Amino acid sequence: MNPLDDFTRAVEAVLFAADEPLSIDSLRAHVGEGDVRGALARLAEDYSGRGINLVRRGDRWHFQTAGDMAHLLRRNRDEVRRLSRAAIETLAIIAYHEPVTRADIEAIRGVQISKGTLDVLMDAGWVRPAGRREVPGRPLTYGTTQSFLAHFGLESRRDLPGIEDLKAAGLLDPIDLALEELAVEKPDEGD
Amino acid sequence: MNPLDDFTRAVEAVLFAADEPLSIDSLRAHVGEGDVRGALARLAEDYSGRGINLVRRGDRWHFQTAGDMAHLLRRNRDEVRRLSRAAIETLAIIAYHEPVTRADIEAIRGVQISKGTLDVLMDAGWVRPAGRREVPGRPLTYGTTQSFLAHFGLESRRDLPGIEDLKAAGLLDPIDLALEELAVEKPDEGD
Amino acid sequence: MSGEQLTLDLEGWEGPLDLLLNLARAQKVDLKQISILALVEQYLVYVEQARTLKLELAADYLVMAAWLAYLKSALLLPRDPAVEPSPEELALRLQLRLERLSAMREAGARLMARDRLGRDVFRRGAPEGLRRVRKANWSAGIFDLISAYGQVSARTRPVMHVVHDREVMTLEAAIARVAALIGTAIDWAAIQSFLPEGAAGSFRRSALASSFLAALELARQGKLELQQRGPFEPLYLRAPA
Repeated sequence: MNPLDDFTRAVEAVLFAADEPLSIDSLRAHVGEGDVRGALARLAEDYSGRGINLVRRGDRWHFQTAGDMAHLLRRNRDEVRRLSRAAIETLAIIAYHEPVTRADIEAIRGVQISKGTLDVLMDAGWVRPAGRREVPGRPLTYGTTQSFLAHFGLESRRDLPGIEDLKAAGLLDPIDLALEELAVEKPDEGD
Repeated sequence: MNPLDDFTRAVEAVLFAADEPLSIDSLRAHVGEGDVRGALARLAEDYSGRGINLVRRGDRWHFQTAGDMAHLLRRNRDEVRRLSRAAIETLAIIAYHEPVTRADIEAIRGVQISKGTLDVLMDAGWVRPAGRREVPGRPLTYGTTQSFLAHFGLESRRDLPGIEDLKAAGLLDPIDLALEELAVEKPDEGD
Repeated sequence: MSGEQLTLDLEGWEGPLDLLLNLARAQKVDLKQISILALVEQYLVYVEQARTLKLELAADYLVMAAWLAYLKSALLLPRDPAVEPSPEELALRLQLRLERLSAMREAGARLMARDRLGRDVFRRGAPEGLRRVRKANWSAGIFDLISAYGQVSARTRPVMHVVHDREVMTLEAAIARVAALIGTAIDWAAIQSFLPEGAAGSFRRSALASSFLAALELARQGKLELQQRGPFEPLYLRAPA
């Protein structure tokens, strides 16, 4: 790439870091006095024929992926979904106590789990059925998967911090989440 | 800017569009077969000297603004948390000595780790449990993460400032080992 | 006295080692060349000053002071080869610890001074995002996982209530006792005489209450008779005539 003067580099950096298209005035507010138009023209030319282009929309400028590369991306972004509190707690209980039945999980959490919670964890590929327990009713037990370990960067379940470690890390301080939790979580509608 | 082949353009486009650093494998999942490493090398060179640089952090790559543009872009909002002195030292000890146990950290600092110190570092995503040490009690060890490298602009732990000097000076060795070394330097009276 | 340099800012220290390191740095030499004796002296003066100012020193500062005082005398006295480890080794150990803490403190400062992502350097502000290969992309980190477990444990771990072992006499025991004793009582006897010998305090009160209920029950069964002259008067028991 051809060397750039620092003013043009600054315009380039500001456009890149901006979270919305920028007008010439707002660019100038960041980079100070200078030939903003000239810098934009230079950048637009530099980036023509690259994987990303500098484009003008109305009076604002921004970088965008080259049109012919769109098939590699998807326009409406696949949003990363965060696990609900109920799901993360359920996952933690399964990881620490596996194999566990649903009743075990409910006993430890002190709240019923809704049907969708385990579905989400299985959908994510982190939890799997792990056989039935040989007691009356033969309830299904659950355990974690290889991809659970991979996702959380664990070699084995033994790498999970124990209760003493959690206490030392300040993670056992009671937090008033219990009530919140009860209010948020809907009662189980059965399956 | 110099014209690019479509494969390198594709790697460039995907890296720009990504909202997190990408490994070579995940790049390949998007752009298909081809010389991903070669394309990365080409792009890194193209962008050196621009307002944006392609950087490697651990085994992942991303574009970021050039360091000398910091004065134009610096944000002093709450995005970067202020760490306590205890947290900074603890982070340094984990990074330079990893994997380390809590006892190791306390031995170096000469004080107990207060609750919340490790908690803050883990919450920031810079520190993670890194397996147990196979000694009595099997204490949990801690290590740094990919986002630690990304946040502090390190290609790998070898880039930690001064780590080679510290190693050479024996300052990363336990004290008992250092004492033995010193004893060996003296004439040995046989065994 | 070399005390004029001392500023007694105890809030700032993170423990005795931290204080020692700061004192050592005031010697303005490489930690390898540090004079441990001078350092020990400075620390002891510091702690002594804090004491005369009646500042409250945490116990570990005093423990360190005691240890350093021992080290000082060991370094000054003629060497006793039987004492292991030698005072020189102890001094060396202290110096090595200071070097290590100092190295990490500097490393931390250098780390913090780097161009940090989100403060000095930035990723793209508005990335288009990528198509996910996986159907759903659930996000959770190891910290989410273990802190969730911490919270579940903190919330549901049984709280232990310790009930002091109170001595009581149960109603069953009182019935058995009164029933057994009433046969030997020829005449009216006050209820207090049915209580176990030596009963005192809360046990006596418990035994009295239970024996009273036992007497009512046994009277109902026709196994004894009760007599009381008036409210709050002594209560007498005897076997049925």
